[in-house]
Amino acid sequence: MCLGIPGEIVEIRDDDSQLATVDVVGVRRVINIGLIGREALAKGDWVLVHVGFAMSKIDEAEAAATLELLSGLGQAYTDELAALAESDIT
Amino acid sequence: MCLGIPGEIVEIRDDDSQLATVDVVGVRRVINIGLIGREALAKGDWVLVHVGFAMSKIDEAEAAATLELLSGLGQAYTDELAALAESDIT
Amino acid sequence: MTAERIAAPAPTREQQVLDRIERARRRKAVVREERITLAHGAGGKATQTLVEGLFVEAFRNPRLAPLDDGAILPATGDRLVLTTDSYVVSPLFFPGGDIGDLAVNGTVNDLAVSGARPRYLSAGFILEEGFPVPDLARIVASMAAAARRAGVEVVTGDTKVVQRGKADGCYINTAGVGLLDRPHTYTATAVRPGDAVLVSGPIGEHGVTIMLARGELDIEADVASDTAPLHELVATLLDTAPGVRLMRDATRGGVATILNEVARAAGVAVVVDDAAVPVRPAVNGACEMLGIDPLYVACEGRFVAVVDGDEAEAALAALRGHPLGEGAALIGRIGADPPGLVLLKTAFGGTRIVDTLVGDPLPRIC
Amino acid sequence: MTAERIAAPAPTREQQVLDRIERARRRKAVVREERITLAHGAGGKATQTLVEGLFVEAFRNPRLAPLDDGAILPATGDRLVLTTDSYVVSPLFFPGGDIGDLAVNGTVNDLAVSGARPRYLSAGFILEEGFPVPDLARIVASMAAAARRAGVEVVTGDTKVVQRGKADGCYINTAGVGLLDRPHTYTATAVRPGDAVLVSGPIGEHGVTIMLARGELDIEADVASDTAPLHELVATLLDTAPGVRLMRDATRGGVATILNEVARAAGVAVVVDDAAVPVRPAVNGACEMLGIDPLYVACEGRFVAVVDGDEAEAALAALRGHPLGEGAALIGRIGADPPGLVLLKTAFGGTRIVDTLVGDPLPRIC
Amino acid sequence: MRFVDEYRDAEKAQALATQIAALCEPGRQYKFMEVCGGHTHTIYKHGLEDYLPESVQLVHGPGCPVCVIPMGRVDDAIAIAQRPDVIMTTFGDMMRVPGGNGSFFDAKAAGADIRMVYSPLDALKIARQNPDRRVVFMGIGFETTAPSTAMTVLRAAAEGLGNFSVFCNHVTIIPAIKAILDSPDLRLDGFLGPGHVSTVIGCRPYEFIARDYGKPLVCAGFEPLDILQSVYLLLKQLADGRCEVENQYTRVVPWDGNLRALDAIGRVMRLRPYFEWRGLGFINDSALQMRDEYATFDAERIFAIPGVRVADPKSCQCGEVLKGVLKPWECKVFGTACTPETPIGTCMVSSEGACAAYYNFGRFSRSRVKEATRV
Amino acid sequence: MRFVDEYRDAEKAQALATQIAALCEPGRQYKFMEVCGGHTHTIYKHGLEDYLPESVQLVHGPGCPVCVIPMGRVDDAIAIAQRPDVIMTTFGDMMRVPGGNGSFFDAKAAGADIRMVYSPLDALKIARQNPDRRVVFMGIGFETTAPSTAMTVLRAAAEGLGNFSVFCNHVTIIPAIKAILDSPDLRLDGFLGPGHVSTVIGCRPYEFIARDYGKPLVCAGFEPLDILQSVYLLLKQLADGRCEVENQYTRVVPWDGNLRALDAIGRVMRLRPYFEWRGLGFINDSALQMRDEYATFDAERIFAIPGVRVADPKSCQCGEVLKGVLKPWECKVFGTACTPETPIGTCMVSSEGACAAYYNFGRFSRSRVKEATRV
Ligand code: SF4
Ligand code: SF4
Ligand SMILES: [Mg+2]
Ligand SMILES: [Mg+2]
Ligand SMILES: [Mg+2]
Ligand SMILES: [Mg+2]
Ligand SMILES: [Mg+2]
Ligand SMILES: [Mg+2]
Ligand SMILES: [Mg+2]
Ligand SMILES: [Mg+2]
Ligand SMILES: [Mg+2]
Ligand SMILES: [Mg+2]
Repeated sequence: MCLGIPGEIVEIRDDDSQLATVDVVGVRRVINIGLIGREALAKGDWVLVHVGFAMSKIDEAEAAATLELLSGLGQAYTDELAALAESDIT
Repeated sequence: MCLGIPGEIVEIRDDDSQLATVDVVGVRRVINIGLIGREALAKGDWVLVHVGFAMSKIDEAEAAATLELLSGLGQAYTDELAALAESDIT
Repeated sequence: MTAERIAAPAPTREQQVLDRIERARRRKAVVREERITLAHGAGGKATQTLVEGLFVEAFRNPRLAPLDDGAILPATGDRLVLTTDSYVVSPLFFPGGDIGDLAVNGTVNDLAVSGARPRYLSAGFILEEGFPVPDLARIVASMAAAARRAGVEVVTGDTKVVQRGKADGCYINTAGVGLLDRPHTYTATAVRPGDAVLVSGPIGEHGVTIMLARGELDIEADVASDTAPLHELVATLLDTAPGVRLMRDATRGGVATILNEVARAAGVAVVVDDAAVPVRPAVNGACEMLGIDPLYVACEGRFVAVVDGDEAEAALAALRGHPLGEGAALIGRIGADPPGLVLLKTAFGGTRIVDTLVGDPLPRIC
Repeated sequence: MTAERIAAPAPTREQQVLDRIERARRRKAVVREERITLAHGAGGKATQTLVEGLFVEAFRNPRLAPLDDGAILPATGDRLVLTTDSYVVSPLFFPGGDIGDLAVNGTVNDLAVSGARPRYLSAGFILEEGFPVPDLARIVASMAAAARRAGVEVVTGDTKVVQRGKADGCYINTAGVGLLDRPHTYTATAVRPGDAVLVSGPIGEHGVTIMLARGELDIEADVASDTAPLHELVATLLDTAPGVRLMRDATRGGVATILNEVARAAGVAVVVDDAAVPVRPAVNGACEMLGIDPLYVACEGRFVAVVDGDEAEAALAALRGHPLGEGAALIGRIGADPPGLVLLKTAFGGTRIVDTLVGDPLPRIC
Repeated sequence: MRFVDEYRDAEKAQALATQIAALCEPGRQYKFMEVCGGHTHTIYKHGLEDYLPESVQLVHGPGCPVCVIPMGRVDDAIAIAQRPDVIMTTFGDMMRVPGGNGSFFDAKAAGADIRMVYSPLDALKIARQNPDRRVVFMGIGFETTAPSTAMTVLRAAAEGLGNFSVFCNHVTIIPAIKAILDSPDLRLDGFLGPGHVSTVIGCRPYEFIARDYGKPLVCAGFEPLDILQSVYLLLKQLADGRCEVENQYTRVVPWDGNLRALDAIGRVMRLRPYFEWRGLGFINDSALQMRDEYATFDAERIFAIPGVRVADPKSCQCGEVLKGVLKPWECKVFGTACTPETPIGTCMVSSEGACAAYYNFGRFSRSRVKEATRV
Repeated sequence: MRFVDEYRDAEKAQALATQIAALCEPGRQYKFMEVCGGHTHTIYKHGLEDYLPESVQLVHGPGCPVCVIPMGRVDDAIAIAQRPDVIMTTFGDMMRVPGGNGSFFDAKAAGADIRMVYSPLDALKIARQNPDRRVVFMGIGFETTAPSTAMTVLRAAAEGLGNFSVFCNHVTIIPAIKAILDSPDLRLDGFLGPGHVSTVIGCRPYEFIARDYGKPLVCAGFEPLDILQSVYLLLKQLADGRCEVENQYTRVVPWDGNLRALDAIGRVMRLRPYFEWRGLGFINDSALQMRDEYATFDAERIFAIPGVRVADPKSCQCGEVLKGVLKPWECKVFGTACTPETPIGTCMVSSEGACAAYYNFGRFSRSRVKEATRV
């Protein structure tokens, strides 16, 4: 449930409206950042957007770590494939 | 000004609504007869209708008299024509 | 039994369910909704159901059936006529007809008065969200009946649904294609002094019917729309009177507007004899009551024809010999001067101009 | 000087005034009103002024000029295609186009994908009382420009005006007549297993543009409608690939709906490779944001073609050689089983069904 | 149609025409004013002038209620109509009348909710059906129409209908006739009296015209024979040296009028001290306004109206036409700048307006027509 | 798209699939419930099951906020929407959900003013633009969406916007999971936790699942690799003999959730003592209602709603599907009487509903597809 989409903060309003503009591959929308707080956000940050609100700040380090783990699994798989090829059971 | 059209009373409402139905060559409309009064009207009477109100009862005797007068003028004209023909001035 | 046959795996329970579903999906489309929703115009399943369950069903013909982007039509002869009209009449149903037969007859008539044999129609529906499906079914049925009567086929169509409050129930556009076999071109510039002006029947019945059917005027009268397909009547006329210059169906703006168009286009005077113009008593009564002139009131089953003066009587007889032309009349003549004007010899013996109207004829008090 | 000439009475002062008036009336019609009123649809002077001052002016061509009930068209060849669509787009003006060029291109495209040479259009306007005349002029100008670009003529038309609140500014119906010279009939039932599925360019741009242009979603993106006439691109394709089975312009319902129509009509499986479907990043971004699938989003300048598998590469090259087909792609193949279904090989490597949508794609939160 | 067709008989008209011609003194010009726009309409619609000798000229008077509404009042009405809570109702006749900034039709196109009614009672019905809206009826017309407005207000009051009101623009005919009689540039030989107004006010109010101004008046019906006969009666008075008020329209007009109707007017309305007439300027005691007792039904009091006087366009000569001083075609803008599509003056709007009637029905010269209709 | 495309990589998926297959004990069947409808959507949309061995089965849970709305609440919302003074606003997802007497779409077609919004803030904008109408926002969704509704109410209160209110149908995920765990007919090996709900509530609330019920839970993201990795993590726990709450979706979900969001919910809403869930019946403390302090923004108190409980249709087996007891196609009416065009149950409406997802995306058997996609 709850469609969420990552967007990059490209502008934060300078007033107390708690509004910011996010960019999703060139598509822009003004969203409310009140659930995170202006002070916790900067231009270039990525947030998860749901029904016009930023729900959480995307943790880029964690994202990279997850991907690395996945690549690791992939590496293991590739190694296995290589091992398989080498084993030459035919 | 003030388009008025003769219509025949074909029904008078039995209540105090002051409404009646008039017929103009088969075309019917409910009109208000409050400016004449229900008591002064009967089915078969003709009234002059203006903006949905009966403005006056049409006096059939007077209508006939006017027409007779016009026919009289016509007769005078016909007589004159006849006289002209008889005089044979050619 | 071969080994292969035995090897074919028995369908799983899931596959049995799926097969049952596919069978269900192949069943004839039936519109189950009571009202039109935006989904019916969105191009998806609801649209498909509406088209297959209602339109194709009613208009059934081989050219429509493929439901491709356009209908392919055999074209014999070397000239076509194309015409279009949108129908936005309110109310949609009225004494004598509904928007459905109007949308067929109106376009058939434009083809007919162009001298063409009406053959194919397109139908474009603009429906308002919430429009009752039974009303649509009734309209479509009467289109189909009118098409059969006129010998035309509805070969292609389109349906759009707009938000509630962005239409008035149902608007229909029909475009018509007719085949023009006759060598003549019937056009206003062919009209010349000495020609006769005929009308194919009593005028104003459609317009008065609609005005009264709206109910706002609280006037009741025994009138019904004259909507009818005129192609046969036109053919009868053309077969009899080769000197027909022009025909026009007397729709919006009525007979008066057509005569003005003729006078202007041909640079002639049109002289009409008011006493000769056929108007039914109830139409006359309603017009007197509302202060409007029947000459400007729309018909949907009458046309004006300008014919060679020498053929006027024969033309009139031909029209009167057809059930739809029983009330035809010779209503005037074409003169040279004053060019561009329509003159009316009043029943009273006077003369006046009959000009093009500025707007709709409005009920008036003065 | 003859006696007769001398005897001709000098015109009275009244007659001089009247002559001046007649001259004034013969002047070119100019629409002076700022807004459309009911009078513009009533068939009288205002209608006449609108037709002559705006429509005839913009669409100027000899077949339209007589303003008769129908337009007479020379018909060469022996098969025609007739198609119709109503255009009810909101907003009327949007990045990349407006309802005017849409109404021309859309109908031109239905003719083109039927294999016909688009030639003649009818135009039926339904205008809302109060509609700004400058907006109408702009729409008509862009229709005229689109017609010129597509090589078609608007030869007949109709204008209705409805009460304020009974339309959404301006609706347009166009019907189109095309001449079918090619011997083939392009229809869904011609599709068979082994055929290839092509799309002529990136999808969903029109639909996303309209959704965003409404302003309700507060989303901004650098997208523009793809509205364009496809007849040349289609001709290029047909000249190259005689094995074209079917073409469809991917309007309402998008590519997915067309593929389902094909699968159903031909009783085949359509297998699409998601990764091969061209979608511009901004369209993709907007679709992700709204939770909708670009496969269901309307295009107005793209078509789907099913061609003999052996001709797929040649067909693709032909499309890509034309400016409107630069983004063309081979997106799938026709299979035999499961019949009637569209399957998508996802970019992720999985498989799923792509079914016909029930209604409009709705923005969703979950 | 009974009481109509009999009075459209061409044969009788021919006979009357002969009698009329016989009554005309050779060399003398006669100029009669038909007060009422209804007469103007009949004259043109039936081509009645074809029956009159050149020496008898009919000039068109001020009796078209639409033609005399000043531009400022139209603007006021539109200002009320533009309020989102208001449904404005009026007769079809008013729809095209230009104010300083367009007509009702224009205002409607621009979004105002304006509806045509056939009767003020229809406006009442709309008020009942739309309890959440305020329904205003724009009352126009002379004494013929004022009673129906008054009856409608009485009915609304009896029903306690709080969302109905009247924007009262009813006018009275006598002060207008008097203004014309007092106008210095006038030469008239007599009047065709307004038949339908007279069903309400009777014939007595005209007596001062014969008595004080020495002009005969014949209260005339609206069919073409009525008018021809009335012309005949006027010529007869002149020939006989009489100067009286006569009633040609006896089948409909009682000499004393309609007391119930006068009473209805009197209960709901009272005279305005002054009122502006299009082209004629301000005339004292020439219009009606709502009585204080019916203030809650008076749109003029309920709504803030601009109430600004808008000067007639410079080129407009409606005043001269309304007074019968100019023939319509003598106005400088007639038929060129001022046409029924683009009316400058109100006389070009109503089908009873002298200019519209002439433009729509009479716009060709007599001699050419004789030619044309012979085909 | 960043943070999206990386997690849709087919090569990595293949590698994960191999690892997953390797973790499966031969002969053992695994059944994991994805709590969240978003996961269901991803699974079908990307054809994710093609990467799973036959022995791993994903069952669809109750986490589709649209699917769990009982019919009576839909009827209540429509009753409010049908008032002429009301503009009802809601997410597109709600439009087709059937109540006892049709859906929002049907009510709209029949005349109710119902508008789709992308954000509750858009409803607020509509309220500002229509001061004479009463604008109601139908709030649906789990803890992910409730904070945005709460923030919107706070904003409306700050602006003093008197014509805005919320028809609150927000639900809470934990009681629903507990209800499923307590259901006697269930056999599950673990849970994919709802990633986006967890951005708000964090991962701690799931600890009782591992602790008290002995089922592992992995809080999972919404891209296909997220789900595959989460399945891998679940299998790994089982293989390792662990039973924990793990967070796969660390890039988005903080272990402790979003305190500001929880605070916003707490200020505006409080737990309902009980609430009916479609198919699951009444569950205690499972939904949110407006606090007394915000009574003037509570549509339930402002408008009289029927509040009648409508029994699910007899043939509807949504409850079993929501509990993961039945596969969609095992419901007796699936695909015949119940289709996306004519949904009987709510699971057929939302694109996250298990039945709709299976019908729209998955309606063919695995073996035939292998054939088909080979062309
Ligand atoms: S032509 Fe126009 S401006 Fe002149 S008097 Fe007539 S209505 Fe008035
Ligand atoms: S098929 Fe329909 S009724 Fe059955 S479980 Fe699914 S949604 Fe519910
Ligand atoms: Mg198409
Ligand atoms: Mg036409
Ligand atoms: Mg027509
Ligand atoms: Mg179409
Ligand atoms: Mg026609
Ligand atoms: Mg089409
Ligand atoms: Mg099309
Ligand atoms: Mg037309
Ligand atoms: Mg005349
Ligand atoms: Mg799948």
